[in-house]
Amino acid sequence: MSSPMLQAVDLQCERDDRILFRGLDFSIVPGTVTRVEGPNGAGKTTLLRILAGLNDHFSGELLWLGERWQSQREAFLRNLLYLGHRPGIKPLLTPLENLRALTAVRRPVSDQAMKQALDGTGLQGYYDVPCRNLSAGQQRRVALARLLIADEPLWLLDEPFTALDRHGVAGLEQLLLDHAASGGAAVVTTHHELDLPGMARITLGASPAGEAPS
Amino acid sequence: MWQFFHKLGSPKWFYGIANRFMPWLFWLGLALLLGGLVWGLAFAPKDYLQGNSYRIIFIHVPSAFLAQSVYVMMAVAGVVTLVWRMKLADLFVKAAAPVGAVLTFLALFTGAVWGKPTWGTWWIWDARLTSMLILLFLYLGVVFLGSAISDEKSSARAVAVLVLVGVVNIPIIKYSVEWWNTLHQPATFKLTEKPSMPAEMWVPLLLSVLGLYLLFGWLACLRMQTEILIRERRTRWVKDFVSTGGH
Amino acid sequence: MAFDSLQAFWLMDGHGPYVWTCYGVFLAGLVGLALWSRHRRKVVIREQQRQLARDRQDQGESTPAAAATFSRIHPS
Amino acid sequence: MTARQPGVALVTAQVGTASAMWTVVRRDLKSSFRQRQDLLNPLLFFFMVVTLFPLGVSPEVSFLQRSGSGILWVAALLATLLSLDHLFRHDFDDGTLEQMVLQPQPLFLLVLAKTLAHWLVTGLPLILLAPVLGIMLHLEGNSIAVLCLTLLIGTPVLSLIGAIGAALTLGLRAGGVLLSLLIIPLYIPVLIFGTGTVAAAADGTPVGGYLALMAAFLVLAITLAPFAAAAALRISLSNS
Repeated sequence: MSSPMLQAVDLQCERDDRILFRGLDFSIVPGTVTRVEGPNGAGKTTLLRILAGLNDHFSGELLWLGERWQSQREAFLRNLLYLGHRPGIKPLLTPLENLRALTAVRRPVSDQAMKQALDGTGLQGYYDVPCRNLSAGQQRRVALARLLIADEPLWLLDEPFTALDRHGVAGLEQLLLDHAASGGAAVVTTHHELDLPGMARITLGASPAGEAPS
Repeated sequence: MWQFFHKLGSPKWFYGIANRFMPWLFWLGLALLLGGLVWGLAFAPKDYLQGNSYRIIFIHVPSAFLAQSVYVMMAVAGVVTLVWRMKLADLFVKAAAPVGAVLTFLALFTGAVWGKPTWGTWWIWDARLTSMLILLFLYLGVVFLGSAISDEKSSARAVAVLVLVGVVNIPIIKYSVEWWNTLHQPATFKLTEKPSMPAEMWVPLLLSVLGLYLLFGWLACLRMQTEILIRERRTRWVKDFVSTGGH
Repeated sequence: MAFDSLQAFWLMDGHGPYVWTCYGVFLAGLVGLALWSRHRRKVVIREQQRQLARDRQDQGESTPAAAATFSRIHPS
Repeated sequence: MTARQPGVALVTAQVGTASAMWTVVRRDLKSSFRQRQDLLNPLLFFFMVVTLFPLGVSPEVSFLQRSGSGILWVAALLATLLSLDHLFRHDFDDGTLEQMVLQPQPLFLLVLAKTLAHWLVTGLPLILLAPVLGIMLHLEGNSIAVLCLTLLIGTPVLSLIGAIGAALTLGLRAGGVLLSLLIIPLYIPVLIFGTGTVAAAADGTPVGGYLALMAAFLVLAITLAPFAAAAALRISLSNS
């Protein structure tokens, strides 16, 4: 197995006087999809936010390519794509404008490619409709279109399957496999029964000790 | 009678009727307004006190007059909305509010420009101007509330309530402003009240008021049609209407 | 005509700027209002025509999302 | 330890900070102009607050001339305060803020860009409306010009300081009121020098020194406030 992209050493997180997890160790290696699982309130979203660097209420170490994360923040952020529960889609802007604003700060992508990405998620014909007029599933697809043109190797996706229909779920599963096959890594939280070949798991809240059997 | 009332509430029926009346409203209104304005500008005699600046009256008075009566119309429509739930009434409130706001602004602006040569100042805080300014605020409140609530039905009801609250308040505002004005010494500049206006002055004034009324009717119909298209977009007839070109 | 000449009509004994500004703003306001209202109706109709076209397109395909391939795009 | 293995294609390309800032400004302006009402709200509030003074105190020309600049400044300050709640709130709600924090460019510069966009849609219109209100309050031409100049220097300071408060109170339930309580004390120096400059101009004393001092406030705010606001944003996001 190749050396890990992201490594967590002895993570512990406490929230509202409750220990969400402690002694959590895991590695995210290139070419894998990792599913974070656990019951509601187990801290799946919190873990993802900690990994992305959005939440610093934790103790333990996070290593990016074997070095401390804090020391190379910029390189880490450049290689990270995080899609939160609220994925950063402005309701007043159109899908194309949203996509443009989200990608333009990372790398220039042609409008042509962005339209292809929107087509790829089934949004052809909706380029110019303000996102607030789209359904929840369509808004989710706008956010996911970003993944189609992403070149970041590490994806952190919080509930990406929400509001998607059956076709969308199948498409996204295939996309995750493609991403892993091309050497990327994805960490996914989901309520949906996700079982991809070669998928790793991080289980939270199952045992009181919060150990992570995989 | 109820049959007619029911029909009047039908947006589809109104759309057709409006289409028939609108050219008349527009051309007649335009002719009257332009006739009145040209008469007032070029042919009416000069005022012996104010000189030629009084000619602003031919646009100031119609704007101010309409600004106030549009609010009253909106209030009536508001009552109809709340009591009878008639669709067209709340459409009218939404369609008329921006027009009323523009007219109020025009009345204020022309009043200010008129004030400069007459009183020597652009603005004085006298009762009439201040009430007009407050009317503008009320209008803008209606416009903003209408566009802030995205659900069409509740937006219409909320706007109707606000209009009614405003209309109850208008006399109170007017009297309190007048009282405030007498409290602080009354304005030193006062428009001389003339007992009678010669016919060469009030006839063009009447023409332009009538013309502006008709043009307001045209604008209201046009804007109500737009509102109808938005509100009824899921109905069969609007879909048919739109797909056949929308004329 | 209440004025002797066009010149006098334009100047209005020195009150010309006030009077003409007022008439200008008034007419601009009304014309603007009219054009804006017409334009809005046109925009609404056009928007709904597009919406109808999209609905028809969606109905044409068996499932709306069937076209979604979710295949990656590699912009050069 | 091998930092790069053949499997991973790391991203090395980067987008410059200036172009990232420009993207932020453009997106915010576009969003604002789609919701034009939000643009007009502070402006109308400004107008109404000014109207209250002749009604509440006195419509006398001498009084209005004397206190006009103070009235306008207080009203502009309150209008800015009113608009601050929106500065990060929408972005917070739809997740744009998280994406901004995760951009590789320095966060404080992105915050500066957001504040600039905020000033363009709230502060600048106030300055454009101020002369009209100045005339209604019977200010003299010279005073109005100086007033607009002080607003031009002062309102960006209000936006910048306000950004700190907005970032700190983000995600709190009573955020709006708390924001005012936090920020008003910090606004006092700007208010004092803003109105002081206009008063000096009305007395006929030179105002260059006052303006230079206000410009110094602005420079200080531009250099320090974005750092504080960026730090506050991280804290607020960490708690959500």
